[in-house]
Amino acid sequence: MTEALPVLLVFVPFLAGLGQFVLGRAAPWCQQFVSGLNLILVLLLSSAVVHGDPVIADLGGWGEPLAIHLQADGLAALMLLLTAVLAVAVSLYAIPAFRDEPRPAWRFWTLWPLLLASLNALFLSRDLFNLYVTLELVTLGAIPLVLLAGPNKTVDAALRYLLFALLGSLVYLAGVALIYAQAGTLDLALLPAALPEGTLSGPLAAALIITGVLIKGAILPFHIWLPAAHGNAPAAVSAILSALVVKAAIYLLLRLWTGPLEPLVSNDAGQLLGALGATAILFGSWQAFRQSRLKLVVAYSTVAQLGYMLLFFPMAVTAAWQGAVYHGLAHGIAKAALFLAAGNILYYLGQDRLEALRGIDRPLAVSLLAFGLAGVSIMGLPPSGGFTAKWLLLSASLQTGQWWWTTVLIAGGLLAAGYIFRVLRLAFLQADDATAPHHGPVPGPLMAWTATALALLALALGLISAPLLDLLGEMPGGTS
Amino acid sequence: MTLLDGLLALLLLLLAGRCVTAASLLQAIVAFIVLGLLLALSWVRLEAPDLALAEAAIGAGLLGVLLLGTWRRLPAGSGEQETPWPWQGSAQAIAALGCVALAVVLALALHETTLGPAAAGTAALAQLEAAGVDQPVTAVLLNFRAYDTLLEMGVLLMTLIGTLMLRRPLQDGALAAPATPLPQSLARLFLPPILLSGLYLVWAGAYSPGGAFQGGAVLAGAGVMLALTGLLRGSTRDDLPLRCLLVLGAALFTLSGVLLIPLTGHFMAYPDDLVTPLMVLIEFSLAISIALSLMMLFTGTPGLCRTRP
Amino acid sequence: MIVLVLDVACLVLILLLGLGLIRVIAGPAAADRILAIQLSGTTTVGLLLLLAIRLEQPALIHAALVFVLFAALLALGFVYGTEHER
Amino acid sequence: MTGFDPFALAAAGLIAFGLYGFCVCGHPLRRLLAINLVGNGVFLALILIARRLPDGPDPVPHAMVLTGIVIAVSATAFGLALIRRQARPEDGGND
Amino acid sequence: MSLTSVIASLLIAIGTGFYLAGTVGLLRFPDIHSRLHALTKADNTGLGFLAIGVALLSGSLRLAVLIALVWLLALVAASVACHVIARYALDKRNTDPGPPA
Repeated sequence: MTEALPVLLVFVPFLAGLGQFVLGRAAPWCQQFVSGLNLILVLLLSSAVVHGDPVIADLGGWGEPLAIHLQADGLAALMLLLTAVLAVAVSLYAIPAFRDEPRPAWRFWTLWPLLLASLNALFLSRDLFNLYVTLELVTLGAIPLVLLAGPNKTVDAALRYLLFALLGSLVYLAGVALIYAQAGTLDLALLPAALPEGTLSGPLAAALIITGVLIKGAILPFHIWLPAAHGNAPAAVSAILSALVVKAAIYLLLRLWTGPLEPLVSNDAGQLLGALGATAILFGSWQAFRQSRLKLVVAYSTVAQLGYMLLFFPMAVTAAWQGAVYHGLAHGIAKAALFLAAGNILYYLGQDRLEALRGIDRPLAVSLLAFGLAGVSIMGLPPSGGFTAKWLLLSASLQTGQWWWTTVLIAGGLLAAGYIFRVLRLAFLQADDATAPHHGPVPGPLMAWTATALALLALALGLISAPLLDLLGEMPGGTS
Repeated sequence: MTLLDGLLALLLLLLAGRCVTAASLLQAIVAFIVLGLLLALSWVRLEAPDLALAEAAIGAGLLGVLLLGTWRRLPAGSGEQETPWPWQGSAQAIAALGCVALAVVLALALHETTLGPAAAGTAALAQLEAAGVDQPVTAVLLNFRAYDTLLEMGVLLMTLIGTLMLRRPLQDGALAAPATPLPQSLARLFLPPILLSGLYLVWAGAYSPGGAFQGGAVLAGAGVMLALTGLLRGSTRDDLPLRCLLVLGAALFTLSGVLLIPLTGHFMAYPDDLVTPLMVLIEFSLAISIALSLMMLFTGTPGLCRTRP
Repeated sequence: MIVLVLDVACLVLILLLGLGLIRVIAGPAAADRILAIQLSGTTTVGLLLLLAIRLEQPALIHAALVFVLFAALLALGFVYGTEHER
Repeated sequence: MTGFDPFALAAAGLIAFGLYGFCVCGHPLRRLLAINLVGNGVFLALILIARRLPDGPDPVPHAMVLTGIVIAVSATAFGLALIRRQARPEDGGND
Repeated sequence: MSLTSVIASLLIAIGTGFYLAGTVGLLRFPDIHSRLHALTKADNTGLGFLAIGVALLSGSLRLAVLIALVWLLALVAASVACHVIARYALDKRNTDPGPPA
């Protein structure tokens, strides 16, 4: 029975997307059903994973070197859980958000289940080439979603996103080709044993794969496509993109680094990735602090927060592993809450320039609450999930004697506090009557409370970390 | 023949360099198209006639038509080699150096890996009997690694939706029908043989080079020919049958994979006595969806209709 | 003997392909470049026919058929574009 | 192996030229072409890799290439639609 | 060496010769319309001779028919292509860079 779960997780939303496409008009309720079912399936899968071995499905039954396998281990289950929770929230949020626009709504309700299926497929895949296909699926599902905010406004961002994403996946594919040339298989589980040592193509393949994933994941030198795309998309889409789509690339990096690439990469490469992450944290936070539009603040915050997950690579101990993954979870939920709250503000104001935020504390009290609570997790204050994640990373840095990452963690937290409080301060300022602009409708309770629920969940993640870390388990192949 | 290979490789490199450095955009596009032709020839030399077919039809053919069509709609003079930024000279030099280094390392790596194990490939060839088709590539695509192909159909559908979102309102009467009747009448004349050869390629995929993608691309080419000569045009009305055909391949593929689980115990596994008819059915439905998707990626409209004479 | 003839013919054709590239590069008009594509297409078709015999892969004749179709489409696509969008 | 396979050089060269083009070209259509060059280089490399089996070419890389071509072309077609839209944004039609 | 292969070799040689003439013409002729003229030489005649030679060597009727189909289709395709290119060149008389506005 449990073998069917991974298959269902991919194909229930996939078929739902196809059905929605054929239907030709928006049917939001169908998606609520699908995301609910998805959550139930993921919970079943997680309970199966936590009680025993990974759940594996052999597609086509052709056996090991040839067939594609779907596999759910602790890491995959956690990412699936994150996806499922966010899918429920975002699907609910999108009902009112897309209510007034019939045609974009149809596209959203078609693309979103397809993207959900793609994300599930990516987290479940155990095959290097299949991962390439799912990476493409995820980005090519995400880019049309960005366009939903209006093609004229978003075409530049979408084009830049597409160019980088395509380049990234082809660089990744080049690495995959070299790996196949050496190992003769694409199965992640067989690769570590099948890769010969001491070749030139091994490290080259690893470098190509890592570079490709970094481009897809918008890590610092390749981050330039991210703010425009995430900052201009509709709020529900921005939440998906920041919380899940870029994270999928980092997830892949974690998975490959601790799996097939482990014999190929050196400690220096880990330090390099850590340095990239640290630079991303400082640079992204600083940029977030300097932006004048709310959604760009949140988007640059994503650039920064992705950096924390890279701090795993130089340390590579179980505490760092748990910290990085937990940071992915906490950031995913908190960032989705931030984007949904920002979307509410944009919905009300019709724009998101920071000066315009004055005096919105009264009509948008709930959304601002969500923004503030999610901000707590982004800053890494207790008792939030962000705090737990940073605490784990901190202890890993002390454990490995690499104290310099501690300073980065602290500086990143302070900068995050800076840009979150900058927004909140403006929002609670009194509006001067002269500047009171034309306001749109106050977002409905569904829009306000989904954001708040996510923010509360981000806080609660700090309190319920034990079962989740239990599900994740030790670092694969790790000694400590 | 080694000399032939060497010449082909040399020409490939020349054209690639030209494509990157050409002064005008059209030159770059033309270099790219000719590169596609030569690439297809190289693949013939490298024992990959299926892929040569695919590259000729999709990579050089359809993509070339799309590139030229896009070029025509760009404002005059766009895409010229831009005036360099002040720092660009040194940046270019650094990029060039980096890429040369990468090329050397890549070539060495590729050279090094010319001998090695290929467990998956050996397994694929060994199990070919059970796959229901005789052509190894088709067997991998539709059976051994059918999941990849299915997800690829998802990619096709999502890019199609994205392309349709970028559509501008159609202007009636803006159709620039060819000024001469020759292309139209010849297109009418040659539609049946092209359609036939497309269908033949789909059918032949089971035992010789060809398959859903190549055949679908030829069928799409026939459609593009009709659109280019003005016999067929895009319309704003998207209708249910068309949408059904667009998802036909993916839907049939998924459903047959799911519904047969009770019989086989595995997702996307096919029982022995059904495998060949199923493969053919899936191949044809995939080809229809692929042909329509590629065609609509070309017209960029949600619907198609015949032009009234 | 016949293999030699085929090989030499293939070599000559590929050299001619290379020569035709001069027109691709030199232009001068856009139509010249498209003409060069046409010539490359026809040469490739000839090469494919020769290779089909030389490598004993009759399937290459299908490939030649596909090439013919798309070479014509390229010319049509260049001249007419997808005009009806705008 | 006696000498270098010329196609190995060509594959490496295509990838390198493509990356170079992506770095130095500003126009999105040129970047798209450069990306397709990288793709073609990778596909050529995969086909070279497929030739190692003694009995006939390895079908797995061939299937990978076919999948890759279709993905690359559909993504490129989408990119071209974006470029057309970007070049003439004033035509309205926000749907 | 049989008579068929001698004839086939001869035909292939002639076909290649026409290709050579066509390519040289494309390179040397002064204007677009005379270049078109050169191109049709290669297209129709060169490919024709080559096709007959290859068909002789193929030794099977099915393949010979297929090769004939290729040649016929190539004839039509080339004439359509050259026709529209010639009209285009007449209409626009445009020089290289920049697509027509």
